[in-house]
Amino acid sequence: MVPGEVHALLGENGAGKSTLIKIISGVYKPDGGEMRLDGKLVAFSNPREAQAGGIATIYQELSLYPELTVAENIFMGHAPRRQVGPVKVVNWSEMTVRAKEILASLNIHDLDVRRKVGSLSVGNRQRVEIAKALSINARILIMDEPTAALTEADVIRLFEIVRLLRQRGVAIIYISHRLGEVFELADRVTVLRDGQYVGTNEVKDVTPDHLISMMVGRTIDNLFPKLDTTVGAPVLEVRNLWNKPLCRDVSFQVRAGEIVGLAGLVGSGRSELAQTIFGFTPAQSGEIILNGQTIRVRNPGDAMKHGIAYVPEDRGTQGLIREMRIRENVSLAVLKTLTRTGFINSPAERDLAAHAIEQLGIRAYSPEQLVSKLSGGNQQKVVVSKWLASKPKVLIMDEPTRGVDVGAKAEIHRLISELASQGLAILMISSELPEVLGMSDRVLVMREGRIVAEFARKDATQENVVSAMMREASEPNGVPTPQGVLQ
Amino acid sequence: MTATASPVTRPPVQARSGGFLSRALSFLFTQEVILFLVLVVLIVLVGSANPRYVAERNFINILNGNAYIAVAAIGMSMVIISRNIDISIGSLIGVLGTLSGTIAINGYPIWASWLVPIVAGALVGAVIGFLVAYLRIPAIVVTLGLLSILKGGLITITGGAWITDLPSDYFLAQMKSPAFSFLGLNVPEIPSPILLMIILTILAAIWMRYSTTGRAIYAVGGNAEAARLSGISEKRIIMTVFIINGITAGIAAVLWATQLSIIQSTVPAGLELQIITSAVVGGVSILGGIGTTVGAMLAAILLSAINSALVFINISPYWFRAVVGVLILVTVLADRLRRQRNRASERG
Amino acid sequence: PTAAQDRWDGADDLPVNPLECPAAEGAGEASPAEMSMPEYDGGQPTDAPDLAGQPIVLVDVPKLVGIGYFAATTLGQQQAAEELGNVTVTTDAPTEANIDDQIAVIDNYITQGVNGILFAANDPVAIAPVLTRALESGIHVVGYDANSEPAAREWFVNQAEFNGIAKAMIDSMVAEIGADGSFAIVTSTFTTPNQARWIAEMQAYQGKCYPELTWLETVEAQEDNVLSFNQATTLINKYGPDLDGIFGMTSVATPAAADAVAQAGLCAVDAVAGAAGSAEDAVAVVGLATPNAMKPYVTGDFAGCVKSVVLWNPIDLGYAAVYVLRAVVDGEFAPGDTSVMAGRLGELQVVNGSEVLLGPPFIYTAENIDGFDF
Amino acid sequence: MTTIRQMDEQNPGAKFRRFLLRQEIILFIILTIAIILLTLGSDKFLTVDNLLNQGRLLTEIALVALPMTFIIVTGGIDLSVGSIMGLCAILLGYMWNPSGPFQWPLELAVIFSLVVGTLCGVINGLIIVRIGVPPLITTLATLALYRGLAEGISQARSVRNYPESFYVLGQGTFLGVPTQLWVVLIFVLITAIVLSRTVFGRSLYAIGNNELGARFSGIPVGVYKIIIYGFSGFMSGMAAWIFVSRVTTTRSDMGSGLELDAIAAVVLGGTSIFGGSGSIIGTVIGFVLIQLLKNGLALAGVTTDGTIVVIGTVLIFAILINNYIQRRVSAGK
Ligand SMILES: Nc1ncnc2c1ncn2[C@@H]1O[C@H](COP(=O)(O)OP(=O)(O)OP(=O)(O)O)[C@@H](O)[C@H]1O
Ligand SMILES: Nc1ncnc2c1ncn2[C@@H]1O[C@H](COP(=O)(O)OP(=O)(O)OP(=O)(O)O)[C@@H](O)[C@H]1O
Ligand SMILES: [Mg+2]
Ligand SMILES: [Mg+2]
Repeated sequence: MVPGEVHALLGENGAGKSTLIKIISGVYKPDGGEMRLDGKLVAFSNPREAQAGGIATIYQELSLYPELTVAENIFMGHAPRRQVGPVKVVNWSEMTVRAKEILASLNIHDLDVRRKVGSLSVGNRQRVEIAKALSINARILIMDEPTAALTEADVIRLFEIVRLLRQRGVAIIYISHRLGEVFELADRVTVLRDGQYVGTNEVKDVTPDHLISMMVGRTIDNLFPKLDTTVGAPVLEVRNLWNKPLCRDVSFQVRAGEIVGLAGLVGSGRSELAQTIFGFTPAQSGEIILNGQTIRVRNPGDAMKHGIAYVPEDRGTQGLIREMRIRENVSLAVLKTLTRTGFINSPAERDLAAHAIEQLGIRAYSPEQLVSKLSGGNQQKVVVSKWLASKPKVLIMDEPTRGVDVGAKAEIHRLISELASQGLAILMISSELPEVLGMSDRVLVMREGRIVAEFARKDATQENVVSAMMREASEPNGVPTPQGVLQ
Repeated sequence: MTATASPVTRPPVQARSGGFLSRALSFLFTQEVILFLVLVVLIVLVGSANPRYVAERNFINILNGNAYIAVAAIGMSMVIISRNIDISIGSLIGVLGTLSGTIAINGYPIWASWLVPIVAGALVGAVIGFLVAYLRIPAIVVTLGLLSILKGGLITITGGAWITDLPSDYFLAQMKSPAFSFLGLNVPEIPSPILLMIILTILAAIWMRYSTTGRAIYAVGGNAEAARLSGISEKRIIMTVFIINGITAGIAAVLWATQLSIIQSTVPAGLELQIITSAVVGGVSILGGIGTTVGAMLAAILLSAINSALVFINISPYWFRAVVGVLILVTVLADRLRRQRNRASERG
Repeated sequence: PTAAQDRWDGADDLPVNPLECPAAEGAGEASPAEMSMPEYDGGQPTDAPDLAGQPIVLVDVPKLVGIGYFAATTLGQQQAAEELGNVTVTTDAPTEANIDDQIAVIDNYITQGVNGILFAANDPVAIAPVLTRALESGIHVVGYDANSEPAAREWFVNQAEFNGIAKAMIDSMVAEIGADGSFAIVTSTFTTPNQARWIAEMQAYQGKCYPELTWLETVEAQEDNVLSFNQATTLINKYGPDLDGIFGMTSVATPAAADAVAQAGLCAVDAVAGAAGSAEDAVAVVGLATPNAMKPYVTGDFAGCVKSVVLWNPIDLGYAAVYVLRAVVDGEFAPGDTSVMAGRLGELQVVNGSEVLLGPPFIYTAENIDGFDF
Repeated sequence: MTTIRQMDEQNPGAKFRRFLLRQEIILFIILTIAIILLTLGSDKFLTVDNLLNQGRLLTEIALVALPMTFIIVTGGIDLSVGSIMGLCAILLGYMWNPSGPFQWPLELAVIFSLVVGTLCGVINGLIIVRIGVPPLITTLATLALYRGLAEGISQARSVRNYPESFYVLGQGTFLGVPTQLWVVLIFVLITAIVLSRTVFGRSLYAIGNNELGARFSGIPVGVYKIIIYGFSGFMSGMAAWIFVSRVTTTRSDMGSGLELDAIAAVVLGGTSIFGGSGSIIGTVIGFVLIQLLKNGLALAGVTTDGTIVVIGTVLIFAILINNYIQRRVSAGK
């Protein structure tokens, strides 16, 4: 690594990228080998030493304190201090000011540094995570999939920051599954496979296909294998759905065999909408209609009974029971169908899990493996397979490929297409615009809790969608109507 | 304002979201302020029913007689904030109090009988901390075991013999301190338990808010994994927290032992529940990461004031505990509703 | 009595039998109960081995271990065992006065196979099944301090009859606060049988002899001295000058109540360096307690705070219990007998069918208290 | 990857080793060692009579420890069990009391007290689920409340002189085994099967590991929690019924301290206090071990205070050993 370099680290899910950076930043101890910083041999036995050595890390799994404020989260462990008599005490006012400065340098002005992190959306938490790493004044900044939870606009901002840091001479290790980002940002790229070093190249010397074959050992011809399907009758229809604050008078429909993409900025209310339909946060008013019949959805159980499945956006806290086995996770949503008079049918459960592992190519040595021991991408595959097992009529997927490597991504995309062609109605929420554009038959755009635009596949261009996402809310109907009183 | 608030108000930086008014309002409804208001309401109501309740002496007595619980609740709230618990604390106080008395009647200097229990408490705390932090046994398990060990061990060793004939200068808790007279204030002499309680609470509150270790306790309780990644040594923090808890237990034990001319060398029954209840009613979240020592102290005072008030307003003692249970429940529910309201307003 | 219940006096609702008032003394002492001596109503062990004159192993299960009172009864038992030479006694009991645990302790000793069990029951009825089991296993059972249902044991060594204690308590209180004073009570818990009985008898005796006494209220304080202190302090603050006396119903509550009075500066005599209030405000403390715990308030630093402490001698109580059990084993004491020899205590009378009476309660005062050490 | 998997399945030695190192097996070994030592300590210990008699004494703790396992598996705790037991005992006597205000038939009084016990548990559950108060705080408050109700209702009066037939449950035998031991056995079987084999049991583990994830999987988390707290209340009522039948009287202080004994049994049985793992078998070993220690040590001449010191030490060391071995096992994987 040289100062001012952006060095990308690539590899499939489970290739060992996160593990490598955790070794570098002192979380794990290496079994052997050596590490040099400024030519000097170093060995960090804990993260504090690494931080003192100027290495700041943004980990893949968010690591924040939900009950503490944004400012405290940013400065935990190295709060600005002030001398009072003989002792040094935490300087709260400076902390607030500096937190604001850091956020401002990231062009973030809408985040109150005294809010509790627990009340923030995933996207905002990711921003806090970045600010936290920047607060260390690092010489080496390691970012493990920082953009996985970000929307385009945030990604652009983040890139600006990265470039800024590069100019300041900070060396950056950048992990991402989005190849585009690598080509846009990185100077050099290293590929890992199964924990082994495969090779390092100058970015200008390689092509995406070349990188993919280095990572996967083969080439992938189509990342968005969209099948043409015949779109049938409406399966899911939503009318005037209200669930304040982030679901305002939403109406749309999804037809059999159709993939509807839902785009929007962070916090535009897409997840909220999905969770309302799924009954996690039941609607305050409005109708959910399934196959022509109005249904009542008061909790996820109701939704599942009617054949609605939801792949949540945060696999760690929402999608998986990480301390349980793959088998137990895959069957969790369909246990009722796997029972004989209330008892779990173990052979059927094992078959289901084995099938899931095979179908999605989950890298695990056995269905009995704990999910927490899988790499991030493989965990994501487990969530997807869990909901596929429920054989839904409507599948809502919230960021289905977050943190998934290209190979698996193509896999999941192909699966989505296949499911649609089998007549499933799919609502896909994604912050990755190419994914939305590449996979959807129709694109809906959400902003501030409302659906503000709808594009057919042929009209859905990057510019159209982005401008609908970003447009200032200036229409007269931006004022909430008293429709909330309805019901 | 967040639950990490402490008596020291934060710098008044104007917030982008939420006006000054809502901020002021949310400060008004921190757990500490609520507890204080409940206390005031209680005093006014009971005082108007029976004016002797508000007599200065009664109040001093209530505080004096229960200060040891409040002192122990300081350490306990730190333990709970770090997402641990100590259910052996009642037994520990019994053992340390007996230790203190034993030292005093065996001709050692009085200061030793006050100091040794505190040091011994710190040592026991270190042992608990070691078992929890390094051998990774959950704190509830360690202290459940320790509770039995201390309780049984105390009786095995003392045979239940009371300690009497204590030297007359031993009774720390009965001494009054002219602490404020040098400030030229016309404050009556304050009994030392109350003074200690106030000083320790303030010190702890400041330490929890302004020291990096104090902040790290919140971090470890809030998200231990994240704390580790921020370079905070979880093990060291857990050790620290239990050692402090041992120290406050030692101080509480000395206050407990020096209150009366007899030391009953047994474990005060149910004391651990009183202390834990004080901490949680004081707003310390059992899930870690939230709470203040001031709240814990206020809750300890409130609970003892309630106990005394029930006698004053002639509630049948047969129904005492039911009333106390309802009151705890009401306090906790009120706190819950407040938090839900706050969350709703944060979202809206 | 319903009126009493309104004051939450902590009394039980069994029949009472108040003694004669002091004025009528002389005629009263020959208790009429003795005339119509009821039949023996205790139980008998089944197939108890004949161990007359042989060494026996006894276990003593008091209500709890860890309080001075039962440390004293244990001491008495050891003295008796030493004198007799052929008795071994071990004391074992729960660390809290808890009937569940007490049953388990006794149960284990039945299995272990001791020759005799001495007990002080936490609950007279709940303990009966396990004691019956002991009798059925051929183990001799003798109670002291706190009785069980008669059929579940052979004899009960009664430290002093309930009405006797009640009389001594009320008389001592009246001597200090006059026949028209008002008092409150600090007891352990309302469910403790002995205390409830005493309070009931006190009530009956007061109603009969001193109707002008005002009965304020009874508070619970477990067997915890700090809690007792706090409760006594609360009473003092609540009633102010309206409170003339406090009864301590346990050996824990009485010294704590005395401490509360002393720390409030309400001792009757100004032996306490000028701290005593006027006689008007003073609060008298009368109660059941061991002498050592009360010396500071009777003759020590706070001399005069407490004038009279009512108690039998718990050492003698434990001592007598062991002698009674030995006599039963040796066949020297059987149903129908009217007295039993108990070593240095001499001959003890049988009352109420199957109870051995230790004697009248003893009242410790400044004159005699220093002669006792327990 | 496939190679590891095959190796794993084909190597019976490894499989056996894993079986040996399972939590319950280790506990069982500890129990066996304890039994051997206690047998050496007293020849009265390992006799059928003594062991059956111990079965009688452990009934109440066993009955509340079973639902406590469910609750702790979900990451909760129930401190109010002892107080519910006290309240149920009092109600049983109070409603039946032939000289009391109600004078109900005994059967009705028993059913009523069981219903109230269940209701107390359901109230705990409702406060926890609907209002979101953490279980520890909720049950700390109801610990005081339910005990207070028991004291208030009883006014310190006890009820005794039940008909002889009532004592069968607490003092009788069936097929030579104490009646209540059969009750324990039945509930052990039911709870063990429910926890390990059913959807309900699996869901409890899921809730304990990740409640949010469980909710997103469509598990009716709130309903399940209310059910288990209700069940806990019901079992406290059962314990009260059996206890009253055993000791033939009611007192408002019955069952005080029961919660810590039950929790100790569950925790000793290897159930993680943080939720997500544990088993009924473990809990059974836990309460059996505690009871046998109490009994065996007493028979060997150790007094009660010494015994509780030993039990506290065993608790810490059992968990320590288990933790150590489990960590080695998972590191070896
Ligand atoms: N806590 C753990 N314990 C044991 N093995 C683990 C653990 N975490 C990950 N692994 C294994 O280590 C390997 C490397 O995982 P790692 O998380 O480094 O992958 P990654 O390259 O970051 O993948 P992704 O792109 O999915 O994040 C994987 O095979 C995974 O199963
Ligand atoms: N501007 C905001 N101010 C306050 N809270 C917000 C804001 N935006 C989002 N939130 C919170 O974040 C949560 C996440 O919103 P939601 O997940 O529905 O949005 P999203 O479009 O899916 O965005 P994301 O990409 O972050 O998931 C909401 O429930 C809301 O509480
Ligand atoms: Mg990774
Ligand atoms: Mg979202």
